[in-house]
Amino acid sequence: MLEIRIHSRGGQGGVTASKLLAQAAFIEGKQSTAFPLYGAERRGAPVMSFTRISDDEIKISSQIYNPDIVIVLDDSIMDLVDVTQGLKPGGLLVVNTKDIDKLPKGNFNVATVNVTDIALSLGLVLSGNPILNTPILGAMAKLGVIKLESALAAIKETFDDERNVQAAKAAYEKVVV
Amino acid sequence: MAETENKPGSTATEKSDMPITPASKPVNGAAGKTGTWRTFKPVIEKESCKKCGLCILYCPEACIDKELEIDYEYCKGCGICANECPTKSIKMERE
Amino acid sequence: MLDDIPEEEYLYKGNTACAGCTAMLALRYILKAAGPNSMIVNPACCSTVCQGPYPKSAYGVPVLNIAFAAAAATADGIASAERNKGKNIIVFAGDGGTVDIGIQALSGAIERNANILYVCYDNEAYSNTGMQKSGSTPKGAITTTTPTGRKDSKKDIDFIVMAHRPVYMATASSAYPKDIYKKVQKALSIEGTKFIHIHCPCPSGWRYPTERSIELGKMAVKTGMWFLYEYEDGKIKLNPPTVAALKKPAPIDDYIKSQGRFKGANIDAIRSEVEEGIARIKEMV
Amino acid sequence: MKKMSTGNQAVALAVKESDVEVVAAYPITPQTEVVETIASMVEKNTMKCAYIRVESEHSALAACIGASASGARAFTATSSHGLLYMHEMIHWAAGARLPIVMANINRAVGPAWNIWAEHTDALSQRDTGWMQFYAATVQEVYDTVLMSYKLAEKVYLPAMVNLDGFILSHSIQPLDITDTGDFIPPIDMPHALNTDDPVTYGNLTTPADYYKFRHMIHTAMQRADKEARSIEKEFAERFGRQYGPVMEYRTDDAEIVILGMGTLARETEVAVDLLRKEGIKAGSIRIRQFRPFPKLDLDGKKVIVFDRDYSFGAGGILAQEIRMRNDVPIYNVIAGLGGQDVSYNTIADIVRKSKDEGEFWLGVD
Repeated sequence: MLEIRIHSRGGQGGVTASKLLAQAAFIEGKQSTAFPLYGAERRGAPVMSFTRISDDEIKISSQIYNPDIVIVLDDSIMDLVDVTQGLKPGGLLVVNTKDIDKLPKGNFNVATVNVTDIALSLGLVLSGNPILNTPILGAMAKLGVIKLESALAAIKETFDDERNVQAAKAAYEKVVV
Repeated sequence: MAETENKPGSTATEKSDMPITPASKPVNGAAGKTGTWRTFKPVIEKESCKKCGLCILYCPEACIDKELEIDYEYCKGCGICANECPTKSIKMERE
Repeated sequence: MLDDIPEEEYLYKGNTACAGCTAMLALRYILKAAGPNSMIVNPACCSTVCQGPYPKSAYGVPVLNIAFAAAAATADGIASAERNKGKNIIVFAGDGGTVDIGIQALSGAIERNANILYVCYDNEAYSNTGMQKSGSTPKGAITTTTPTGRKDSKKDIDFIVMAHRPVYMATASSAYPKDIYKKVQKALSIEGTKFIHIHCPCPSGWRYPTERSIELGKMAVKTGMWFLYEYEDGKIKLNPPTVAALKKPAPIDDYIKSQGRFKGANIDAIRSEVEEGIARIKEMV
Repeated sequence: MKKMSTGNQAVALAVKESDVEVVAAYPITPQTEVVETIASMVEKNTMKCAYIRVESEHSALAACIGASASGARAFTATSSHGLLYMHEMIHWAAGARLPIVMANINRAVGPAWNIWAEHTDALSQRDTGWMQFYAATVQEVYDTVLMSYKLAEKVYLPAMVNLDGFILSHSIQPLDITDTGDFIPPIDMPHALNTDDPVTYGNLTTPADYYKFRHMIHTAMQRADKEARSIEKEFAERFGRQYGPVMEYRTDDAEIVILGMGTLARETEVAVDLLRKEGIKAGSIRIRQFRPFPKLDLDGKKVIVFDRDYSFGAGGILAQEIRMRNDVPIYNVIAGLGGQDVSYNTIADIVRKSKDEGEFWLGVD
C-alpha cells in the first residue's frame, strides 16, 4: 500500500489534490481512498489530507503516520510543521517551492516543482489563491505515483476548465528530482 | 384476516384486529353520550320561534338540525342557543 | 337557514370538548368550508382531547396528531408530497402551539410559502392543561401561572405573521361563524401559506357562564379588544364589525367584569392597553 | 456505474436511487454535503422529489413525518446536535409507524464544540423504536440506505443509517452506483392519511390500549431482524454484495474477539492480521445492526469491546448492550471520542496489553 500525506493551507487545494490522486489510481483499476484531516480551519490555516493507494482492499481509515510520500503545497508550512515526521526511510518529499536551499535533508528523496508559478502563468486563480492541486497531479505522474493519462482523466472528470490539464502537463515537465 | 386488512392502519402481518398505530374512526359520541353532562336542557317554543336559525348557527355541537330538533343524546346544555335566541323562544329547563 | 353554508357536518356530535367551547364552533365552520377533501394536522392543544380517545374520533376528516412544536412543518411535509396536490392541508392549533412553542415552525413554513392553511384558535391561554399563561394571554388576566394577573403585554402574533408577507392572513372570531366560513373558503382558494387567527372565548378558563360564549366574542370585537380584518397584497382591510368598533369602541368594563379571570384587575391599565392596540391597527390601515 | 464518492455523496445517490418523494433537511457539519448534493440533483432535475429547506431539525423530521404519514417515501439527514434536537420527533416517527429513513453522520456532542466522529449522538436515540445501522465503507453506506427503505416499508419502522463523521462522510472511496431496478417495491401504507377514509391518527390513547401499541413496536422490531436477513440475502443474490447484522473476521478459531462499530471496527481487521502474525488468535466482530440488536456467540472467548461513545455513570454503551445478553467478562475500551484518531497499531497495542475485564480510556489510562 502506498500512503501519501499532503500538507497545504486551507484554500490551496490540498484536499482536492488528495482526492484527485485517489481518483487517478481508481481509474487505473486500483483500490484507493482519500480523506482530509478537517479542523474547523478556515482559509490559510495548515491542513493535512491523505491518500491511500493499494492493489488490495483498504480497511484503514485512520490518519497516515508513516507516509511513503509527503507532498507540501506551500513551503512556508515547513516553518510551522515538521512535514517529514514519520516519512519512511527512502521515502519521497515533494515540495512546491522556488527556494531549493530551504528543503530539509534526511534519509529520503526530494523533488521540487514550482506549481504556484505554473498556476499563475495560466491564470488559474480561485478567490485570490493560485490553484495548486491540478498541477501537482502532473508532478506526481512524472514521479511515477500515477500515470499521466489517468491523472489527466481524473482532472477532466472533476474540472471543466482546460487550463487545469495544461497545468498538470506543465508540472509533469518541470519536476526537479 | 379480511377484516383486519380493512382496518385502517392494520396490516396482515400484524395478525391483530388492532391497527399498528392509534387510528380512530369518526363517530357520534366519541366522548360517549354527552347529553348526560347537562344540568339544564334547551327547549324550543315552536310558537314564538321565527326560525331565524341562529341557534343552529351557534351550536358548538351541531346538535340542532334544520327542523329545529335538538339531539338531546349529545347536547351538553351549554345554553348558547337560548342566550342567542332573538325572540327568547328557547328556555333552559332543569333536567 | 344558514344561507349558502352547507348542511354537512364534519364535526361529529358527542365530542370531548367542554360545554360552550367555541373552538369546536370555529372548527365546525372551518370543516364546512374545507369539505371532505381536507386533512387536519393537530398539535397538542384542547383539540387533541376534543377528538375523543382511541378508537373513536369526533373529526370527520383525516387527522394527524403531532407534537406541540411541529404542526406547521408537519403540514408542509404533507402538502409537499406530490400525491397530496389539490388537497386542503389545514393546521388546527391553539395559541400556545402557535404563538409560543410552534412559532419557529410556523415562521419557517410561511417563509417557504408552504401550501397550507394554518388556523390558530386562540383562547388566550394553555386551556388544555388547566389555564396557564401563554404568549396570547391578555394583560391583567389571571391564569394558574399568573395568579395575580398578567403584568406584561401579550405577543402580537398577527403582526409577526404579517411581517412574513403571507399570501393571505385574517383574523376572525368564533362569534362570527359565517365570517369564518367565508375566510376559510377564500384562504383555501389561494396557493401558499394562509394564516387565520380565530378568537375563541373559553368559559372554563375565562370563568364565565357557558351560554355567554358568543356574547363575549362579540363584546371583544365591539370594544376593540379583538379586531376582524384581512391581510392581502400587503394591505390590511378591516371587516365591518371592526370598522364600526374603531369609530366608537364600546366600553371594556362589561367585557372585563363578565370574566372571572379579570377579577381584581386594574381596568385602567387594560383600557390603555386596548387604546394602544386600537392606535396600532389604525396606523396599519 | 463505478466512481469515486464520499460517504455523504453515497447517501444522496442512494436516496435518489430509492425514488424518495419528499426530502426535508437542515444543514449541519459534517452532514452538509448530503443536503447539498440532493439540492443540486433536485435543481438540475436529475432527481425528482420535493425538497423542503426547513428552519430546524425538529421541523425536518416533522415534515418527513407529515409526508410519510400520507404515504410518501421520505428522507432526512442530520448529525449530532441536529439529531438531538429531533429527539421528540424521532420517538413520534416510530410510534406513528412511519418508514422514514434518516442518515446520521455520527459526530460528538457539545460542549465543547467538536465536529468529529463519535457514536453517542445516535446511541442516545437507541430507545426510540428506530432501527439503527452503522456502516464502515462508502459502498456499505449506499447499500444500507437502499436496504433500509425496503426493510422500513416492510415492518413500518423508521431506520437510521449511521456513518462516522469525516472519517467516512468525507472519505472518497470507489462506489458502485447500482441500478437496483425493482428491488424496492412501491410503498404500501395501509395507515396512510386518506381523504376517502377519514381516520384520526395518534389521538388520545388511554392506559387500556397504549401499551398494546408499544408491544406492537416491539414485535415489529423482532420481525425486522428476520426481514433484514432476507433482504440482505436478496441484495447479495441480485447485486453481489453480502451484509449481515454483524461482519465477522477471522473469528472461527479466535480466542480473543474484538467488537466495535463503524470505521474503527473495520480497521480492527487490520489489527487482527497483525496480532495473528504474532501468534495471538484474535478475531473481530463489527456490529452493523445495533437495533434490533443481534445475537452474539461469545462463550469461552476473551471479549474486548471498543466504544466510540460513553454513558456516564454506566460505561461504554455497546459494552452494556453486549453484557446484557452475554454472560461474559468484557474489557471495555473507550476510544475515538470526538474524532480521536485510532489506528490499527493502537488497536493491536491495546489488545496486547488488555486485561480480561475492566475499562480502559485511550489516552487517559
